[in-house]
Formats: sequence, structure tokens, C-alpha cells
Amino acid sequence: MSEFEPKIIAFVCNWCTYAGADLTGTSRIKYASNVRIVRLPCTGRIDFMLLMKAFSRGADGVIVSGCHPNDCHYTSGNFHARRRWIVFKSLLDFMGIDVRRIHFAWVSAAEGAKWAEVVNSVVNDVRALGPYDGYKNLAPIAADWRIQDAG
Amino acid sequence: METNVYKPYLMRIAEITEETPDVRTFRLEFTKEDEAASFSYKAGQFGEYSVFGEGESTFCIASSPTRKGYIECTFRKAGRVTKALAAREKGDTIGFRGPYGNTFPLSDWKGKSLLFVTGGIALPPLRCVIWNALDLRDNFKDITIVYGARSVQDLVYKKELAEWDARPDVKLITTVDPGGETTDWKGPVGFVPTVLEKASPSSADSVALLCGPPIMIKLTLPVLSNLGFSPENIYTTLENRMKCGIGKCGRCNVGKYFVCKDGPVFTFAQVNELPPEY
Amino acid sequence: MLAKMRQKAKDLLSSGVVSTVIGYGEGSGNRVRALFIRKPDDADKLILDERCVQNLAVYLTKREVRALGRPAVVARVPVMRTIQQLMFEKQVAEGEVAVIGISPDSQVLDFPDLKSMAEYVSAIPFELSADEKAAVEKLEKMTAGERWNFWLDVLSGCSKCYACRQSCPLCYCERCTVECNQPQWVSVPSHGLGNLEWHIMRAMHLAGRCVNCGDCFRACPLEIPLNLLTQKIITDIADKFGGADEYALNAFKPDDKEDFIR
Amino acid sequence: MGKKTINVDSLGELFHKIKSGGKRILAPVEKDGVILFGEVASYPEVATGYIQTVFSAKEAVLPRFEEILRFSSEGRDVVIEEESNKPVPTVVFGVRPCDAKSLSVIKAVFERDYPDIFVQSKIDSTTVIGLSCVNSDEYCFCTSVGGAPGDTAGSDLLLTRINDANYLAEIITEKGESIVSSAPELFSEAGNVDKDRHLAQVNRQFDLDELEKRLPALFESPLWAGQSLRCIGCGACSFVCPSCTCFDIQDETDGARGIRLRCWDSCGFAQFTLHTSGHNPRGVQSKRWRQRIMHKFSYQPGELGTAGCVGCGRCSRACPVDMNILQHIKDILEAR
Repeated sequence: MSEFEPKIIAFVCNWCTYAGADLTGTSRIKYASNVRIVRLPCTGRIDFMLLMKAFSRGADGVIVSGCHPNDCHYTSGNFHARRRWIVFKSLLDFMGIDVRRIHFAWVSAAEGAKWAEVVNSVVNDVRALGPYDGYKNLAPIAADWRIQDAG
Repeated sequence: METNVYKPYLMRIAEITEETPDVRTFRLEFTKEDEAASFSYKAGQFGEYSVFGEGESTFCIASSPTRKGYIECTFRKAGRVTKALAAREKGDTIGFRGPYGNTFPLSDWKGKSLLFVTGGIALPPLRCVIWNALDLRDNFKDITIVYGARSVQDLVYKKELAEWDARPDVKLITTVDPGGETTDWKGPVGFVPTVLEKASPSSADSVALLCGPPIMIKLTLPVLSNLGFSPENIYTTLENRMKCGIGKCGRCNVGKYFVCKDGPVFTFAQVNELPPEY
Repeated sequence: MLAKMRQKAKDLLSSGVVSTVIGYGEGSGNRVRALFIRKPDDADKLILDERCVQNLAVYLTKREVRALGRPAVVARVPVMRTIQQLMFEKQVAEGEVAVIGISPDSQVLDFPDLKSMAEYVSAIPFELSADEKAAVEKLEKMTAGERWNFWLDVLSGCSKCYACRQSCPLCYCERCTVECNQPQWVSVPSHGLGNLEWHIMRAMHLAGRCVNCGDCFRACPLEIPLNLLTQKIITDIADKFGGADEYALNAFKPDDKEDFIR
Repeated sequence: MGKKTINVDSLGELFHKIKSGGKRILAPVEKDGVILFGEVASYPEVATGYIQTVFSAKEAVLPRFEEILRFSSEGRDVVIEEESNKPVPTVVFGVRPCDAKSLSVIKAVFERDYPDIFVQSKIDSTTVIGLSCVNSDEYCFCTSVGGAPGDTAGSDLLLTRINDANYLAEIITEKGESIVSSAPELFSEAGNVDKDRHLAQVNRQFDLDELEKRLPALFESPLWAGQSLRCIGCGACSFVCPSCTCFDIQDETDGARGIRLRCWDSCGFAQFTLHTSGHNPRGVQSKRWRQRIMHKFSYQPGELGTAGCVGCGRCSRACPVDMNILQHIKDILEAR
């Protein structure tokens, strides 16, 4: 069996991290290809439901990233988001959900190198953790097909 | 052998007609020949159409049972399933369960005149009856159709309306609401009840089929009554939210009647006895 | 105090200030139930004892109750907090509701308006009881794996009857996220995933809003301790943001502390 | 078909025999102070001393969710696969006579017109070992809806505790007979037993036929709004009800593959009848409450020949706001 390659979904804001990730590419910095980026207007728009959906749809890890504090395009979206993440992460931990698979970062439009570093470290961490079947297999269909596929 | 009543036929989309920006008609063909051969239905019946992975949606069979080998359905993009359905392309596979429900008693109407009064997206259930009657034209006397929509753009089956209009054995009046006409609109402008009153078709030896939005129904009924139609001779189809289509899921009932099983076709004599739950 | 509450209800009704008094009355068995008193004479049916804990603010946003006209509501501290939150969320406006306040030591309180009720209730510290704190801490001390198994186990019985949601006065949305199907955010069937998603969502949507009245837990036919989730959030908000905000997730401080964002 | 007795101490052995015969056993078990039907490995796990389980035995034949279709897409084609929903041979032990009776309501709903193989096959592969009631509470009213604490209807084998050591075992059907014949050594012939002496006393509180007769005329009555003012619109009453069968159908996918699930739904929910257009025929709670009562006591008697209520009282016990069905029915009968 080949080595497990984690699927990582990144929810990023349009103004900082998306531009930062763009810079990573234009700067020709190589980084793990396991990540799929979903661009949203602002971290304030990143509903916690999106993170849950990512896990139930098969993500093994999630990155949420946006503008540094005080740099929000909409002034305070990231401050609101930060409070929500504090509460949400703590709640997930309280429910025993593997919070080592959820990573939050501030990555500005100028931090192409930081984006690569964030993604690489998350991919490494999650690769070590293995697939997050515990979550998605809670759906009967996911569990069922997986058993079937295993033969 | 017992079969799974929730298992749909697999149907191929053979043709898509864009009726209005958000209304589409699909022609569906059976993917299995034996199913096509054994399938039959009657005017007025409906089915559950499914997009696999999204769910099922209920609408009538809009084509006539006299046309074999396919069924047609017309729907408006509104909810999860109809939006997904509208995104399907020619050649895609969707599901169909049916036919369900009761039917218009066409055979009882032999020798009578038929008056169709309908508005907007409520034409599809009557289109099935119209073609059925036209394909057996000798069985009926006059056929009159009064059809209205909010605007010219909202008229469905435009090609067929032209076809019916051209036929000498059909009297078609197509109207649009005031403000909904285009510069080249030649038909009448006005609401269905008013246009119907003006046309004043005879009720002698005639039945009326009335389908439309609640407000149109409410205002048209007195007109039909004045023309001499008794509630027993005015037919309609009711709609309620459905899931199973076979009288089990429990949501489409109007009083003790399930729209899916005891309907959808009712006369107004019956409707008048129903509690207001539709 | 019972006499005073009944008198107050009578006065409110006979003076025409309100058309309904929502209070507690005897129910079946040893239970109590919500009463909707329309006539001054019926005010004698009102009772008040330790069984009277349902959060009656749930009725303030119910369409058929609103149709009866202006209500007065018998309100212990959690109910008053709820009304305060409903005001903050623009669901109840000054003048729309009269409050027959009940203090923690069961005295009847007179409030000329909702503003004075809000001032009164804001002065009472909002914190979990010692038992509630202990229950939250007990879970916190477990390993993540133990907590996961704990929640899978207790939530496995959930049938999604939504008694928790319906009993909650702050779950007043006409269309709940669980009923939004484009996309289907939460799995509808009550399997493992559907139940987990539902309870995470419910708790998160109450974050910073929940007044810890306990009705969700009392309403649950299976007695699932789902209020542990909102209690955990209450603890976190107090610890991390210092509380005192009307709606903690509607606010922020530029220097909110966390230790996990890179 | 016959009356036997079985010693309390032999039930362990009976369970063992049933399990070794390849059947799973569902029985009331206690979990965190709540009594529910659950799968048991041996007799000592079975709870005792309760009036009712919170959820009924209906889950054995109508689970809260079940697969009714399985499909996968390949390009433009769709393949319908064999669904995985197959009945498991089951013995449900400790079913109250009211719950046993409810199986006939479920059966009637799912058999008529379009037979539902999923429910039917589960009913066929389920054996019901009923347990007569020796206790009742103020919420019980089985005798008012045609049942009784020792009613045999719906059970395949009905046990009644007749003394500290023994149960009377009434064999009602062939399925019951096969349970007894799987372990004949555990059963003895019953002599003359006055079963009624050992049953709970549940008094008849209203006239079911009279209720059915009165309801149609009360459709527009203001009493529905009065009764349901405190109803908060949850589905607890429907979900704990042994004879509520209304359901929803939901698709779930994993990539190109998917399943269609049938899951419990409730007429108490505002969304239950909501049209896509926004129109709702039962837009307020009073109309939904009326539907619940009408369906059970007016529509279903006409359609199925049986009321959709077995008097177990679960809805009243589970209701967070004390909507007491018995009291409401009595009030309906007094309405003029």
C-alpha cells in the first residue's frame, strides 16, 4: 500500500492569504500539493459549518487563514473570526474531535514563504496522524462503502 | 416477487425545452425496453422525479398517454431537487417513480365539450389532457382553452400554443396580465377570469378543467358558475408537499384524503367538502 | 409572594395593560405547565414553586401567542436574561412585553419597563453552579479519545426530535440551519454524523447567547446532557473574554488572547 | 394455541437458546437512568421495574433511518445497486401489549396499496415476546383505545408474571410456538391460572367510537388553538409514539455513490408540509396539533379500521410542555 497522502482543505480570505498563496506560486516556492484552497471574502465569513462539511466530505485536515490582526480589509472581520475560532476549537476539543487536524494562521499577501511553511507543516502533521476516518465514517454511507472497498 | 416501491425507473433525458428562463420541459425515455413496454398511465397522474444524490420532487406527467415511448415533465427551478434537475443535460439519467394518483375521467366525457382554464405553470397537468383529447378528437365536441400568464415571457409551451391556435378544431385564447405584454403581442391583455367571462363559452354538455394559482381559482370559480357550470363539472388538480407519493409519508393529506392517493384530481364538488388544508 | 404575583397578573389584565399573562399552573401528575391567562379571574390558577422552571420566554416569539396581544410573562432570572438577549437581538422591543419578575429568593419584582429589568438582571452574576462546573471539568480532564467516545455514546440515542431546539427561547429562527438544504449543511437522518453535526451546530449557534436555563436538557426525552456543550462555551467565554458582553460573539477585543494561531 | 408456564430462572436459558438459534434479541435495557430497547447478549441485562421504555419497540420494524435505495453514477449513467437493508432475524422481548398492538397499525400503513418490503420483511422476521403490565401510571389508557394490560394482540408469545417464580406463557402464533418448541424443557403446562388477577388495573376513560364520530365536525373548532398554545412544535411525541409512521426521504452521497434513506419525520414540525413556494397548508402549530389528533382518531380509523393510538401514554410522558393527550381527548369529547 502506498503512503497515505492527506487531503487538506484550506479556507482562506481573499485579501491576504489567497494573495499570499498566489505569491508562493509566483515566487516558485515548492510546497505540498495536498491542499485545496477555498477562497472566501474574509475570515469573518468562514462559517464553522464549512469546516465540519470538509471533514464529513473526506478532508483529513483543515487550514483556516486570513489577514493578520489590524490588517483586515473589512477592519474587524478577523477579530470576530478569532473569537469564533477560540470558542469553536475549544468546543470541538471538548467533544473529543481531533483538533490536531485544524490549523489556524495569519498569512499576509506578502508572506508567500509562510504559506508554504504552514501548508508543509500541516501536511506533515496530518500525514503522521493518518486518515480521519473516525469522523467521516459516522455517516452510514461512508462507513459502508469503505468496508466494501476494503473487500 | 415483491419489489421495492421506492425504486425508480432510470430515464434518459431525450430532449430539453427551455420554456421560460426558469421553466424547463424534459422528454424522458426509459433506459430499459421492458419497462418502456409495460409502462402505462392515464391523464392526470403524477410521479416522483429524482436526481440521485439530491432527492425526489413531485410533478405531473405533462405528456399525453396517447403518445407512447416517452413521458414529459415540466418544472420550475425552485428548490434543491428542481435546481439540480435543471442542471441536467440531454443524455443524462434521472429517476422516475410512478404513475401515482387518480385520473381525469376522460372516458366519461365522450361526446362532451371541454373547457380548459389555466394560468402560468399550471398548464402542464392540463396539457396532458389537452393532447389526450386532441389525439381522440372525435370523442369530444368543442375544445376551448383559456390560458393566461403574468407576461409573454412566462407563457409555457409556446410552440404548442401556436399549433393549437392554428387548429380549426380548437378555440385557444391566450392572455397576459396587464403590463406583461410585449410590443408585438396580439392577443388579449387581462386576467384569466375577465377574459373567460368575455369569451363566455357554453356550459351545455360541457366540463371545465381549472388549474392555476389560488387567487386565479378563487376569482374564476364564480365566472364558471355564472356560465352554468356546476361544481360537479369543474375539475382541478390539488398540490401538496409529498415525499413518498404512495400514501405513507403522511404530509400531503387534506383532511382524510391523501392528495397522492385519493387525488390529485378532484371536482369542485369534492373540493368544497374538503377542509382548507391545501 | 404567590398572592402578590396573582394580584399583579390580575391588575395587568384588568387594566388592559396586557391581554395575556404567561405563567405556570398545575399540570398532569406532579408536573406544572405553561398557562396563558386571559381573564383576571383566572389569575388564581397561577402557581409558583420550585417545579416552575420552564423558560416561558419561548412563547414570546411564537406566532399564535403574539396574536393574542401584548403578553406579560412570569420570569425568574434565566427568563429575564433571555428577554434581555431577545431585546438585544431585536426580537422583543421595549413596550411589547411586561415582566412579572421573580427574584432568586422568590420575591415578586416590579419593573416599570424592560430596561429596568435588564439593569436588574445584569447586576446578578452569570455563572455556572458548582455542580455544573464540576461536570464540565470532569469531561475536560478526560483524554480526547475518552471525550469522543463519551459524546458518540450519549448522542447515539438522539432521534432528532428537536425538543432541545423547540424548547429554547433563543432558537427562534423560522428556518433552522438544519432545514437549509441548498446545500444540506447538516445530515437530516439521526445517524452518528447527523447527530454530531446537529449538536455542534446547535451549541455554536447559541455561543454567547445561551442563558443556561437548562430547558434543552429538560426537554430531551432521553435526558442527553447536551447543555454541557453550551455550559462549556459559557465557561470559555467567561475565562477568555471576561463576559459582560450582551452577546460575546458579536463583539471582540483587539487583544483577545489565543495560543493556537500561527 | 396453548398456555404454559416458565420459571423466571429459566429465562436466561431461553435467551441462550434464542441466540444460539441465530436470532438477535432486543429488550428493554437501562442506560443512564433511561429505559430503551437495545440488543442484549444475555437475560441479566434486561431492565425490570419500569412502566414504559422511552422509545417504543417500533424501531425493530421501522428504524429511525434506513436505506431504501443505493445507487452510483458513472458518467451520465446511473446504476441502482442492491440496497443493504435486509432484515435481521429478531426476537423483541418485553414488549408491552400496547406496543405489540401498534405493530398492526404500522403493518396496515405499510401494507396497503403499495406494500413496503422493508417494513414487511422486518415484521415477518420479528418475533414478539410480550410482557403483560403489572403496573400502570396516570398516563396509561390502553383500555380506552381497545387494548388491555394483558392483551394478546400483536404478541407471538405473551408472558404474564403470576408469582415470584413464574410467568404464564400464552402461545399466540406459530412464531411463538417455535420459541417454545426451541426449548420445550423450560416450559411446563399451565394449570388453571386467573391471569387477570395479576394485571395492572387500567380504567376505561373515554369512548373511542364517540371520539371518531365527533371529530370531523370539530375541524374548525377553536379548541385546537387553545390546546396547542403551549405546544412548542417539537417531534418528541411522534418519535416516541409506537404507531406514528410518517417519514422523510433523504439522499446522502459519498462521491459518485449514494444512498436514499427513509427517516422519521413529525407532523408537529413546521417544515413538514411547507411547499417550496413558501405556502404552508398547516402553517401554525394549532393546525399541526389538530392533524395529529385527527390522523390518529379520525382518519386512520376510517382508512385502516384501527385508531392510530394504542394508549401507551409515551407522548404525554415525553412532552416537554405537558401536552397530555388523554386530558386533551377528554376535553375534545366535552366540547360542544
